[in-house]
Amino acid sequence: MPFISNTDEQRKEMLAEIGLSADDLFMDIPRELFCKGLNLPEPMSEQQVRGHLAELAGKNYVNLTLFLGGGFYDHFIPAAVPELVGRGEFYTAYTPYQPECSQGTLQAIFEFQSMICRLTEMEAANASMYDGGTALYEAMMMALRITGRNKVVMDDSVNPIYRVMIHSYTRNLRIEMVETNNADGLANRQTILKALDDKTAAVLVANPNFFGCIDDFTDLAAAAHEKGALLIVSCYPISLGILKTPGAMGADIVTGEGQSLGMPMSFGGPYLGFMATRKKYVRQMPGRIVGRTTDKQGRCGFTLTLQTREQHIRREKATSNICSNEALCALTATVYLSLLGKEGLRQTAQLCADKASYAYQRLTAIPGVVPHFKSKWFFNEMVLDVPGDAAEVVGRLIEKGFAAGFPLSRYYKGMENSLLIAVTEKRTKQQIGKLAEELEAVL
Amino acid sequence: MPFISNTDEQRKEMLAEIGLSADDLFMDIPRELFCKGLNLPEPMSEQQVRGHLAELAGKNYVNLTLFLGGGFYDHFIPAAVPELVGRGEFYTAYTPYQPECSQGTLQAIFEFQSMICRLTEMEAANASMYDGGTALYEAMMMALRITGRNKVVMDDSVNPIYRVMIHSYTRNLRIEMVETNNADGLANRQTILKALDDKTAAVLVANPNFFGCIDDFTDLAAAAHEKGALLIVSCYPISLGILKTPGAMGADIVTGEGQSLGMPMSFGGPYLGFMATRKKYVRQMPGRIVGRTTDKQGRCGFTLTLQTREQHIRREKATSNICSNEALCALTATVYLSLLGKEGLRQTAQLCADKASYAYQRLTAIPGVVPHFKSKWFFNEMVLDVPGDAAEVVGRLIEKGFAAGFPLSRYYKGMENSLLIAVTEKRTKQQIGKLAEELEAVL
Amino acid sequence: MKLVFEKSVAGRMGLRITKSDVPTGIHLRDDLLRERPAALPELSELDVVRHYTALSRLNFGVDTHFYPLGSCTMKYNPKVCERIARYPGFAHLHPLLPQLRLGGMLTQGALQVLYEMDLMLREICGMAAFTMQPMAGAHGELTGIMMMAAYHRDRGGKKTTVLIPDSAHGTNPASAAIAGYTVRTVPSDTSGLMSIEALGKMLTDEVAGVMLTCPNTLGLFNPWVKQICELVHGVDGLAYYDGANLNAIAGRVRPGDIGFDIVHLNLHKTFGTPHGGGGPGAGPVGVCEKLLPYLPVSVVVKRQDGTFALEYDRPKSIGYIAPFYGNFAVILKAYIYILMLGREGLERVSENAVLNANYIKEKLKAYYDLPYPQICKHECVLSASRQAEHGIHALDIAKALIDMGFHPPTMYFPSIVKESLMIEPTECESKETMDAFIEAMIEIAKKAETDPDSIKAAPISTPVGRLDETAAARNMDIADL
Amino acid sequence: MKLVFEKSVAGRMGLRITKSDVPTGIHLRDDLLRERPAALPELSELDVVRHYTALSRLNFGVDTHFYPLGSCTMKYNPKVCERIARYPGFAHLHPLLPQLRLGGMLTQGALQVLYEMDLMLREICGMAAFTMQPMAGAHGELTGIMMMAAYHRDRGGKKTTVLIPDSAHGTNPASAAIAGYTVRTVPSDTSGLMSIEALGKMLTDEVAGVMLTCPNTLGLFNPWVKQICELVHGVDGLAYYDGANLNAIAGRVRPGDIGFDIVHLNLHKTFGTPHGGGGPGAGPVGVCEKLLPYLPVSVVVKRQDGTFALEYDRPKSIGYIAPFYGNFAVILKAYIYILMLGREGLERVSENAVLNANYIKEKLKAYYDLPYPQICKHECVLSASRQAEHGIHALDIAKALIDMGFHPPTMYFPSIVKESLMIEPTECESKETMDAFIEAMIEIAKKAETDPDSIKAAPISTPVGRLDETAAARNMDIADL
Ligand SMILES: Cc1ncc(COP(=O)(O)O)c(C=O)c1O
Ligand SMILES: Cc1ncc(COP(=O)(O)O)c(C=O)c1O
Repeated sequence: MPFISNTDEQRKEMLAEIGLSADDLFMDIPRELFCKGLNLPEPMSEQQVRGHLAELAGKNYVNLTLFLGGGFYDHFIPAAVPELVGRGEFYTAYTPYQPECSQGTLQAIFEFQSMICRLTEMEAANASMYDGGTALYEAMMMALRITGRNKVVMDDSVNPIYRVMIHSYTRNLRIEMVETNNADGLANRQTILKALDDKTAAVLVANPNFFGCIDDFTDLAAAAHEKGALLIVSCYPISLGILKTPGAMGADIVTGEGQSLGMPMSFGGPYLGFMATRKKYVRQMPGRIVGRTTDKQGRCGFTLTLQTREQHIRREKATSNICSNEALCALTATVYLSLLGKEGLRQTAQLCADKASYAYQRLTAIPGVVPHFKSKWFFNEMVLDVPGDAAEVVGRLIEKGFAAGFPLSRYYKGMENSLLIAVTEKRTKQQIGKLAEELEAVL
Repeated sequence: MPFISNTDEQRKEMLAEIGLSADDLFMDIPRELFCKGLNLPEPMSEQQVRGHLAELAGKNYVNLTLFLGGGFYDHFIPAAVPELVGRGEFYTAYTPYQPECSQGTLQAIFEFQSMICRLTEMEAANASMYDGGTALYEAMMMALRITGRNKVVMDDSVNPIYRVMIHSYTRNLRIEMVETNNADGLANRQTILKALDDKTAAVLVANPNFFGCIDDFTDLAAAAHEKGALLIVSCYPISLGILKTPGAMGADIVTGEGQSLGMPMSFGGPYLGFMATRKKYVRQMPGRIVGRTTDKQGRCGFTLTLQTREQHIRREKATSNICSNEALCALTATVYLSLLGKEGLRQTAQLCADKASYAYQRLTAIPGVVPHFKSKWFFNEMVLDVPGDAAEVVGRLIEKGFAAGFPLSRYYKGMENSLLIAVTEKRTKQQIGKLAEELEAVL
Repeated sequence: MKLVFEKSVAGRMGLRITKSDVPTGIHLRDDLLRERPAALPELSELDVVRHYTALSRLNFGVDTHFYPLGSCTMKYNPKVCERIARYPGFAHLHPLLPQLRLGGMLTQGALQVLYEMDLMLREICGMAAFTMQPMAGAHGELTGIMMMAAYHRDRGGKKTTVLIPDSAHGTNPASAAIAGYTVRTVPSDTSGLMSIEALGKMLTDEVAGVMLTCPNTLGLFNPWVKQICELVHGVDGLAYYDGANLNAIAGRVRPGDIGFDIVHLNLHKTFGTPHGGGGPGAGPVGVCEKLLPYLPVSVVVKRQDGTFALEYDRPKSIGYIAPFYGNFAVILKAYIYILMLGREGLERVSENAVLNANYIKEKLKAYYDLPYPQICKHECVLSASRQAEHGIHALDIAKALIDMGFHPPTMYFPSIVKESLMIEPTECESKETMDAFIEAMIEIAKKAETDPDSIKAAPISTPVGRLDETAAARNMDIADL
Repeated sequence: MKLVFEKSVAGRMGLRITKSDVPTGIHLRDDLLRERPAALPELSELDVVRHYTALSRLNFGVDTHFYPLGSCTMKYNPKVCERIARYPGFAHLHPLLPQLRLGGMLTQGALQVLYEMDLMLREICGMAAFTMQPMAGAHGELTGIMMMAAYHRDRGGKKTTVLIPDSAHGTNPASAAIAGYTVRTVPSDTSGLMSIEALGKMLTDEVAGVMLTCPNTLGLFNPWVKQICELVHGVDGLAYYDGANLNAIAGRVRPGDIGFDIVHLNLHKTFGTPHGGGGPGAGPVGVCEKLLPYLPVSVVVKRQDGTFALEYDRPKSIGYIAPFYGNFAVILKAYIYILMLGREGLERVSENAVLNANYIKEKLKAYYDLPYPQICKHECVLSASRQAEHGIHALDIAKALIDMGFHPPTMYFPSIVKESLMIEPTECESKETMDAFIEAMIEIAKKAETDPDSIKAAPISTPVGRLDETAAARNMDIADL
């Protein structure tokens, strides 16, 4: 067996030494519970699995030019990122319960927490959540605990995938969920303020929102706080290279999907949820937290801290049930952000915005293609209406080698003609031009 | 600049601290020697070079089914090999001049030397040569030094690429080169023994030879030794999983190409030359040698040794001019051999032989396709004659997706119909069958 | 070691960003922009490579050390799995592609992996179907409990409580609680198993289900497990199987055959995917026939024409619990792992995992208290209470092990054993490695009597010694701003 | 650490070999088979991974330490180059493909890399053409001298001698000698440069050529280099440029413009490819117009139709010196490196390399003897002779540096400087790193007077201390059999 070290010889020796037979090992299990052996394929050699999986990989169309986003983006990943994250010492370790022999993981997580705070301009962050959706859900639960209230107001400009997840998770909880309809692509102030009352625990919004539109929630933060509610903002970390931060807007909890920070799209995961908040709320925050402290000799070191919030100590009273999270993805983001650095992230964000606005100009120049919303302030994603069924149009462009965008009819009724188009720094002027030509051709 | 750490700020500081201006740095160079600036492309970003090189890689046809060998083979490489060799501590180090901080490289080379000895059943090996060809050339030079003679006998069943290399290298040296014509695919005893006299320094042969034929040189070793000459055998390491070793045959120097031990074909390099010999000849051996010794506390450690043979000490009197060799490739071979191990290498060699003989049966069953040589003893490569120009036939099969073999007319006149066909453990029964069908079809 | 921020030098750059090929600097409204760029470090690529390479070298991992962390199944992670997960055909696949018109045809390879993984896990666990979406074990628990709730809701029953043994992992009660259930704890009996009488008494009509880990966190297999499932079914409750310890019985006993209705697995434990310093993992959940309608959407199905598709129209589904199809790359690695083991492989896995655990248990029982002396499964739990009499606690033993080149076992869990040391060698480790570990443990036991101070001083070989955890909690220095 | 053989356990296997799908066990004549299988280790994949991971951690490398090894130009090796070299489109390309009928069309991407690399190196060095085949610097030297010989042979001249300065690297005389030439050594003058009078005297008609390293191994640029080339040409000799030190003048001065006829480069030095613990490298050789006919075969050419092809029919060629086209993967990495630097990049490289070397030189000259105080180029050579008076030699300083976390400089080379320490920081290193190194060097210089024994005892932080080299040479324990 490839992944079993002991030889038959050694097994015999060991059994002899402890005076057992192979059958004894399982004698504590009632006979009738044994199965008759599994119907699984014959073991494959490494050579065979590589052949088999190369064949399956070949059945996935990864050569389409992607203008597909929806919260998950095709950003450039520097080669040094996987090289470093791929070091065995990182990925074959587990949760750093033993700090003295886990300083590598611990310091990296501490740096991650710090970078998330610096990106969002918040005071505290945790070691990671599963993804952007569960992070937003956990933020909502956290707000319920903090406020002791049970009403939540969420605008439908928040990623619909996250919204349906939250609906699933809250199905058995006595939570009053008010979902407001966006106002021309932006969080709907009118309806939100109407719903916001002193039973409200939190207001959930996103920036840039699912439509790519940019907003400033300073007003909502003030309004929420006035009612004793919290403002929760879900954000797209790359955009924070240039955009006003949730911290600056007065948000109380900030979450987001970190996939864009160096993780491949990998058909949906593993990704990276992150969460940041104000220091005063840390004890209500879910997930691992790494703190800086010292040893007896005064040497600075890092360790898991505030564990009394967690399931392994508080059990049913824990702030969350999360245990394994996305540590390696957090490391990936940390290395990615270190490589790009202050200026690199700013330039990358600017490039995304520039290329998106170029795409906007090229595409809206096509007869019949018009922006769906009035607000012309978007980051790197936009909603354009096309003549006819958007899903149809996308289908036709796939044959031309383009994943031209995401048809919104799936999540928003009345938007059958609307296409959500994302542009990252990887897209070239030429690709954008080609998309415009092909789109015009298929209309 | 991506690979320059200092900022303009720091450059200014440093210049100030040492009281120089930027121009001063090059004031020792006469003005007229400066060029007017180079005509090179604009710097590319990592994103751009990856795009550019992916495009170039796409212009190489790597999806042909390979029956192409000629001394360079398409063997399976376990994933763990590049993962381990790719650790920065290995590949960003240099020659282990400082043993205390280079024990990783040094022990690995010592293990490599040991494995080469165990494979070939010789007593001593060096740390590596550039490739199989220069290794054979260096072995010949070594024999000249040992015997103080200047005549060499080489059979033309030795890889013709190596033979032409040796001719180039010896062009300015007063060496009498006798090249014998193989006898029906094997080293030509008759002509070799005729040429072998007491002016002869060495006899050069190969096993398996370029035609894939297997031989036993015990007789030639005896004959050579009788005349005070050395027997030099070039070999294919994978074949030593099952074949009689040069050591057992009485060879004095053994060389070979180590590419098959875990190195990709990479369009010709880097590859791995290896050399082994008898203990008594070690001081005449070229290249680095690692030895085992102890420190003052009696701890065992490894260090470069017998350096008085080498250019950095002996200069023009050195046994060779080699300095940088193929250390990382030697490490690759060491990891590869450790993973396959005793049984894995045996099985792999057996598989190669089995699949080759299966191919032999399938292909010679085709009307008009006949073995070129009588000897039916070959390892994983064979010479078959086809009706018509072999080069032509190969051309036609390329269109069918097969690199069906190497036409021998390029190096052997009178072999216009001959094809050298190699089969490794990676080839499947189905691929071999398909080749047979396609070959029959194009004839 | 210095923080990455402390190594930053103003103006330094690690990556050249591609020059823009479009009109640049489009102007977004100033009030929508951040005032100053994010205070990220400014480093060269060399700086970054040295920093994180150096950090990696401060870690113990399976690739460098024996890592018998109980309940975590720290197997060797095959390199081939890492390699294949990087294939562009998988890594560059956008998850929304299959949701485009005809998009399913663009991702047949990935869908086949998910579909076949489901089939293989069904076979291994004896369940009717699996969802691959949960992103860790605890997430799987939550998903399972949500299905439990949906099932009961559907049948109009008003179930309020979930029963969990005191030896259970903390995620079990936490998961049941956040799903909206009241958690009641079932005590263990003297043999370390969940007390059947106690359970009997607690099994009322409010009980929605029981969460069981079998073998439990003491590494003990409960011979009454079938009867327990029947008891639970008796009150119309569901039996939940925490599969984190499946490695002990893989290929031999199937939770579904025993009578469990819901099973979650930890692919990062039983199926050899990397633990990543604390994830990412994957926690697929399997259910019995009657729970099929409640599986999360989407579900991968195979059409008559042999192609694969995603099914969303499932009215009784609990809905989305992940953005897409789970941690695909992790599932992919586990899929490869299972293919390489095959049927016989899985049986060898459990045989060797159990043999290794019993070997360590028997070799150490003379030196450490062994509260439950019977045959154990994949892990054994020792107690340092004998050493505690000399002031040497489980924690001290753990730290001493670090200096001797071993990652410590799990400490102080399960809490029903005082001074517990939970040792899980896994099938991957060799007799030589375990013998070295056993020797170290024996030496520590002796030192505990002869030279306790040296143990109290440990670790001394690490970049830092024991850290002041109370100060950490008090100071809350959790970010460098 | 234990040898891999000592970890072997009979019967253990690390890799499952694919079951044969053809009739197996074909029988080769017994006397053609080996008696017993090769005594290779028997290990699991985990064993192998732990063993070589552990070994790697015993090394200092550029990724882990400052590595100012003089004359070796230990630059940072960009990760992107490693990644691209693994692209299947390059790694899986069989070198014989282009030699098949129409095979050239199957490898256009690879041929383009070789062709464009030739063009770029021509531009950088001012030569007429390059061959990419030499597999290291010394191999390039040999190739260059072989062309020198072919040239003279062609012109019927009977040239017997090659002149080489005493400061030259050992490979120069060794290469000239094995090419069949008599080597005569030209002394350096008091300024550390090759003495022009001495050269003048030695320049007779037998002189085939002169091999020069410029800047030389003292890091000094010879202002008379142009005149030297003229002198050599005066006796109908050829001027050979050892380009191992090109990093000092890259993008500013071109050997070809100076008058050199033959140039070899070390891609693993000037062009950032990894040193691999002692190779593989690449040593392309450039020649002037009149030497073009002698280039090794094959030569990559561009056809009118824009496609690339290999040319073999070159009657005056020295023939094959490598099996194929050189160390392709290494050339590929250097090609990427040059593309990423571009024109301005190369100039910045030499500027920073020279600045860094002079910075270290100036900062240390108060503490160490500096035999040649003038401006240096990419490296500076200090002498420990002052410390030697206290019994602290270059070797001792090197070992002390190891304990302080720095790879030592090159020691005792060039030999014309007593107790030499040859320091080459390269442009990649930052002021912070160099300041730390300078501090360490100063501390050592002080300790040499105050506490020499502590330095004599170094290194103490390494897995082994100073090794008994004489015993090593005496015992010749060079293989574990
Ligand atoms: C018994 C048991 N159940 C559940 C879990 C939770 O799994 P995860 O950490 O993947 O959420 C663990 C993890 O240690 C466990 O040991
Ligand atoms: C000046 C000089 N010339 C030639 C060489 C030989 O280069 P290689 O080691 O690649 O053969 C070196 C290597 O250190 C060198 O420093």
